[in-house]
Amino acid sequence: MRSFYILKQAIYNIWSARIPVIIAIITIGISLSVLVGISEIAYKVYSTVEDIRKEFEIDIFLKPETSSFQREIIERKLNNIHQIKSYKFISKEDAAQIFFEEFGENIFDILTDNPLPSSYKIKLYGEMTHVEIVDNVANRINKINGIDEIKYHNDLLTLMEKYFLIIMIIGGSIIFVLLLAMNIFIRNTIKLSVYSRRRQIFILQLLGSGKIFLKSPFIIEGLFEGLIGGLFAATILYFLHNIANETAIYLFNYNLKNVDYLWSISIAVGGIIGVFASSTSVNKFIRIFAKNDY
Amino acid sequence: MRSFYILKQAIYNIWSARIPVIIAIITIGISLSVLVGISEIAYKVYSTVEDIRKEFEIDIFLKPETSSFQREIIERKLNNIHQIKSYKFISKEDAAQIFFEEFGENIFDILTDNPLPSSYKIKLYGEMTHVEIVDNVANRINKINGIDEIKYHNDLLTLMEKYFLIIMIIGGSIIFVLLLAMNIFIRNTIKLSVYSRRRQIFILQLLGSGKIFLKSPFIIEGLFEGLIGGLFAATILYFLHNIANETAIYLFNYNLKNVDYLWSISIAVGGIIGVFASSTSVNKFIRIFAKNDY
Amino acid sequence: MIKFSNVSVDYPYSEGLTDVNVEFKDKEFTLVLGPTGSGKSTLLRLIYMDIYPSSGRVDVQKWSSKKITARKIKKLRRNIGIVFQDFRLIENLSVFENVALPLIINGYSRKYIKRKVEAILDEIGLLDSIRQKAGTLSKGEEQRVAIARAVVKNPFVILADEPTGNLDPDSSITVFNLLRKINKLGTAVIMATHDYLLIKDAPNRKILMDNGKILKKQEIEKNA
Amino acid sequence: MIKFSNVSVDYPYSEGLTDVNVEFKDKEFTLVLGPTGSGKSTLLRLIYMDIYPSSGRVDVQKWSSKKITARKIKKLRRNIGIVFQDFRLIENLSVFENVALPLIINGYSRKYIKRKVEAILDEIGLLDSIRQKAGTLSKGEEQRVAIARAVVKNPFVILADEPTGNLDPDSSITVFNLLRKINKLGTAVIMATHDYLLIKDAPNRKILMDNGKILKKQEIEKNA
Ligand SMILES: Nc1ncnc2c1ncn2[C@@H]1O[C@H](COP(=O)(O)OP(=O)(O)OP(=O)(O)O)[C@@H](O)[C@H]1O
Ligand SMILES: Nc1ncnc2c1ncn2[C@@H]1O[C@H](COP(=O)(O)OP(=O)(O)OP(=O)(O)O)[C@@H](O)[C@H]1O
Ligand SMILES: [Mg+2]
Ligand SMILES: [Mg+2]
Repeated sequence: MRSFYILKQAIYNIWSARIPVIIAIITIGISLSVLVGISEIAYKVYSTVEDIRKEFEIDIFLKPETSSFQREIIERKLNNIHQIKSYKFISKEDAAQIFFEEFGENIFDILTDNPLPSSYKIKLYGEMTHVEIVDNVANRINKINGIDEIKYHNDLLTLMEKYFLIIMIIGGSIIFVLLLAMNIFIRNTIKLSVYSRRRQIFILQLLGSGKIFLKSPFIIEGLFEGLIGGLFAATILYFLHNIANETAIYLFNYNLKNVDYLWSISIAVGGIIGVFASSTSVNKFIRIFAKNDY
Repeated sequence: MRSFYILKQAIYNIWSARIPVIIAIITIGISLSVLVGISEIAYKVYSTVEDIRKEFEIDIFLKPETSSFQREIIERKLNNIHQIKSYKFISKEDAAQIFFEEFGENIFDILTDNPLPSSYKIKLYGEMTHVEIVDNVANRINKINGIDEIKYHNDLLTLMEKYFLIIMIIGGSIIFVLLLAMNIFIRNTIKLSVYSRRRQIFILQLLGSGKIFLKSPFIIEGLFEGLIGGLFAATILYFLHNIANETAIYLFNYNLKNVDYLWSISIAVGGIIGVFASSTSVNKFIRIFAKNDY
Repeated sequence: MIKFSNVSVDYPYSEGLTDVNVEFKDKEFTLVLGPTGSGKSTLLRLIYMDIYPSSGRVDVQKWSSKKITARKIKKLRRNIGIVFQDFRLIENLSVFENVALPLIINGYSRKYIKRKVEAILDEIGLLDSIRQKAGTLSKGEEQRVAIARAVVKNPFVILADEPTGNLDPDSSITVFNLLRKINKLGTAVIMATHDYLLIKDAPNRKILMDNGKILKKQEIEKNA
Repeated sequence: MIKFSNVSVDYPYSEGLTDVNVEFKDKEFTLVLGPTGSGKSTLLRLIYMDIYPSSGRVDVQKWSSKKITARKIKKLRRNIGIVFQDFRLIENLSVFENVALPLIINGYSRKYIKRKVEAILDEIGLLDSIRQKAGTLSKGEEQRVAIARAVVKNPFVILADEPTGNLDPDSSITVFNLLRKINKLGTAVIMATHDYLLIKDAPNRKILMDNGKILKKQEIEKNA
């Protein structure tokens, strides 16, 4: 009977305050969609940058006449540079194979001799891919005997370093402000909804009802608002993603990845926030009501 | 006594509901800062594009041997092209002067003869600066005798046409959504604040109080929240602008213009919205309460 | 003059009012008696146009339930003093402010309000509590504040719904005498009550209600 | 057993309670009398720990005001039936739900609740209104619902604060008899009232309060 009453009361609360509830849902939906949307964009930017970092390589081309003994010395020296995570030897033949795979032409068809040098592909530890460190490493490599040429895309790194931090700071602060704002919005809505039923809460306390009994209808209400708000957010995001995708196709002929997981994320985050915001605000009010005689 | 009571009541309302009031102010402040900030950016983009449009020019270079009689014919034909707003003749001497001003070298120091052609600078009507129209005009001009070369930055126009609409649509829809959201947030806050005082409103109605008497405290409260929220928004914008400015200086060595007028705009918009939202929500509730016996 | 013509009020679970015809003359003191749920409050609520008749009409002075507007209800209520059965004080206002409210609404001067409110609170024995918040009063005190609020504005009629339900016998007599005094000065009073002891010997007109109807003289005698 | 030991309650504008010593035995029926504002409701509120004494202590069964916790207050209140002076029904719930609430809180089964609530509503004459929203009841009906809510859960004590203030004499007698019947079955009753007519001939223990103090026997006789 107790849980039946709680459920009934929750449904009644939601129904009798449909306008504020709808407002709360819209509030949650809009905030959540902005939040999840921006987080998604920030994550995309971040992971793209990380991908670039992870795949950052220094190519060292060896002089044509390098012997396998010299290579051993080179490798020993490479081992001594602790910023280097791994290196991979690419022989003249491997290089020809790669060339063939990339350009579809057999280099031996054109030339009698394989003109490609043997080389090392060097990967650094992720945290070492910064312009200055890379330059430093390159300098040290350059001093090794038998090395003909070093190639790496430092311009890309420079660009990333110049903008990445700024983008992350701006994105981060937007997310932070939105999290704060959304939390305030939801708690605000639920608080005032609890507040408007303070008389009822007060009476129930006088009848000796426990906290769970008092709080459950509001928590259910919060959960409901959060879930529906999340669903609403997911719908908004779905449309935004479609628009963004079509724009991307139109502009860059690039098809964005599927983001179906945003549905579950939005709804889950909405539900969690709904429960969290409602239970904490009810708590607060119960304590306040207990002090005054309403 | 009446206005004294109203004021006292408004102050009391604000004080006794300080937490929701502070929440409302923060809500208004954040929404307003985002709204005004984005409007400002959109306006900047728009006015930059319009400036570019306004200064869009077609340069027609005349063949060296063009006589003043031929020029008269050319001008008559230009007059016939109704997309053309104005044109300005630039003689060889003018061109040399401009060259001197721009490059600080006297052309006659290097060359004995002035190699610069005389030309026309043509301005089109603002609404005519679209890629296709411009191409069309250029074609018609090209058919005129005595014209050597036509130059205009169609690439810039193409770029603008490709992105401008998209940026404007996205910016516009963000502003629209935010306007909607902010309106909902504010009205929500004020509505629930009115709602929590419904008993008092109902009693005052039973005592025969008029609408002005009922509504004024809430409108004052809304005005207060809007103004302080606007002030808060202006402060946020001030800091954001400073950050943006320093970023701009750092990245492009470009100093953004002063935006002190945002202070007054934010506060004014906040105040207007506060009064508007509160008066309409009170109205609605008064009507609802009148139907039920609270 | 207040006149009910064939007034019925339909309620979903009970009688409400059925075909009531009654008149309250100016300056008259009328006692409305009847068991709980017989429709006394409903009768009074019709007078201040809190509810409208389902059929029939209620005329109060120049206003009629048939064609009154929100703006006119406001005027009507400014001329009626009401003691609600549940008092309806504004809890977070002081006793002074609660009693002053009708005068503030009617736009009186500050000085007049102060004088008037203090006089009535003195008469009703609450001058000591003048700064107390209404929400912290005892029920009997609340009831007396509600009465003070109703009489302070010199209305043409006072509707008192069970104004002594929470009062001890002495206070009840004080209130009843106050209402009679005001009535003598020319204000009509319609008072619903269960306090038969209080009104037993009162010479005033008595109306007996039962089940949404006003009993006729002969019915009363039969019941008694 | 309920015991007040040197209990005082300070209020900003009035006496509250001053140094009250009193005991209410189990299964005893006590009438608390006294003029409005004399501290009757304050006395009752101390028992269900709605307020705490400024000094002294109140002991209710095994619970003491000195060291009770929020969790224990909950348990205490589940064992007390309270008729509040202003009823405190939940307006948007039906009569049934309002009366059922204490049983729901105490975790009874659906069937038991239905049987119990219907029985008590029948006894008190409100079975017809069982589905009506509490907010639309007449004051006398509200009061009876409040009484039903207090007695439905078989508490060890019923605190009835002015339970007949809005009832006609007949209903008042019904309620009073109901309380006496429940008392006979073993429940203590403490009833604050102004209705001297109703209790005139009642054989129960009477406590007279004035100005925050409980008058002694001899004082009463002197006053009378
Ligand atoms: N808004 C409403 N909706 C449904 N029923 C109502 C409503 N208001 C009153 N009633 C019913 O109408 C009947 C008469 O109510 P009313 O308040 O007029 O009685 P009363 O004579 O004032 O009683 P009391 O002495 O208890 O105050 C009651 O049975 C009540 O339940
Ligand atoms: N929370 C409070 N704050 C200040 N004063 C209070 C508070 N509660 C009660 N009082 C005062 O204490 C006194 C006693 O109040 P109480 O409610 O106990 O009286 P009572 O005997 O129940 O009166 P009644 O018969 O009118 O119900 C009153 O004068 C009241 O104004
Ligand atoms: Mg009534
Ligand atoms: Mg009391």
